[in-house]
Amino acid sequence: MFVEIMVFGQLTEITGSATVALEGAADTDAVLRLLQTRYPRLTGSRYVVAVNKKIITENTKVGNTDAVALLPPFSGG
Amino acid sequence: MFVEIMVFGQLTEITGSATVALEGAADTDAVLRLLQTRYPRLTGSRYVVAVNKKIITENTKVGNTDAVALLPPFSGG
Amino acid sequence: MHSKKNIFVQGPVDAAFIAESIQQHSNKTGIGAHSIFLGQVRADEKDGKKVIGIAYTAYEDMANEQMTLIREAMFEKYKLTCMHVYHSLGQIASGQLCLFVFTSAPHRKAAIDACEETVERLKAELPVWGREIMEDESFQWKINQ
Amino acid sequence: MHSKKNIFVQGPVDAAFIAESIQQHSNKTGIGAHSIFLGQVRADEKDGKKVIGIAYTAYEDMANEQMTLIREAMFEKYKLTCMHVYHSLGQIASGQLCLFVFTSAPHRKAAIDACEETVERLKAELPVWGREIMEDESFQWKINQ
Repeated sequence: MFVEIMVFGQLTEITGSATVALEGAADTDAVLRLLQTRYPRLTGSRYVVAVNKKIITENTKVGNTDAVALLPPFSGG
Repeated sequence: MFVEIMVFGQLTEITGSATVALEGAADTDAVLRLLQTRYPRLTGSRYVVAVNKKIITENTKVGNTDAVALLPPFSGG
Repeated sequence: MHSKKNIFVQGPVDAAFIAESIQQHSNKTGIGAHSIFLGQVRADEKDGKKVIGIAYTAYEDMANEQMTLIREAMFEKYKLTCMHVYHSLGQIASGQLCLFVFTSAPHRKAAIDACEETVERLKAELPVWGREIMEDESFQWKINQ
Repeated sequence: MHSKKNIFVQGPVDAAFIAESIQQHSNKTGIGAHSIFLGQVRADEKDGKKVIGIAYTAYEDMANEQMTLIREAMFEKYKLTCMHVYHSLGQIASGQLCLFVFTSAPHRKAAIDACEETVERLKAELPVWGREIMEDESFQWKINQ
């Protein structure tokens, strides 16, 4: 299972890019585990996860057609 | 004692003009008595009295150097 | 800044004037928020007749003095950078603007609250009168809610 | 009117655009009140360094969808005639405008309350990020209060 993760704001300084490709994650818990292994500084960062443009609050299945995004605290306006 | 009274808004329809000259009124109570005699429709009208650009709430002495005004309910904005 | 200003303009407030007022604040880099209120003459229907405009008159001297007091109270109560108020005199057609209240502050809460409070206070406290002109040229005096 | 709109504009919101938006409401003669909020980039000082601008990025698709929900909630809650929101993307210099919220209604309370609530909600709910650029070209990420 291939998932592309969009990364925004200050989190791009940790990942070094606006998208991260992951292999072998079937749900958002797995996505976060893999990301935190690859980017240890993510563990101490504040963010929420959006799947298909909705913020999720519990573990959610994801596949290669889902838009998964990591959103640090908003600071628009 | 000569006093010139400024009249505004809908009250000008009763007085027919924006200023009314009165003779023989030494305070605002006397001003109002004379005005109501001259313009009986004033009696049924809502207004406040300003002397020197301040709304008064009790009888106030007035002379020919004072700016006396009758102000119907405000409707600016 | 707190001295007596003349808030009255003859005729409607126009959009270009508003743009210019906004533009003039771009060099005040301590400002983070502007709040603007605009009053527009509504084509109300009254007794089956349409309002085509409002003719405004005022006791200008007294209104300007009272507005100075309101302005001072707002600067006292809120952390404002600036505040501007303009009210039309004369006949303003439906769809045109008759009131422009503009507050600016470092932070949004002060700008927003001061703008709203100024609008409420000026409607209640300024000796200004609006005469609604109907399409058949009859009129009736406006009553503020 | 309630379909998904794009709120984002590249670069600052300029005063002429605001004037044009205001002007376009003069034929909506049921409107009695407009409320406008403008966000301006503040030249804050942080750790002794001055902010010279903010670079905005957004998850645009998600932000536009969320803004549609906010807009619908506002029309549901308040008696509004119209509502327009514009947010800048890219680098906005201190003193320039980065946010324009514009509500119009027959009566002032609806316009004022909807404008304020929209500003609060969009700051909390839209996936937009501001990176403050300092005079020495260092930067730090903005934090909303």
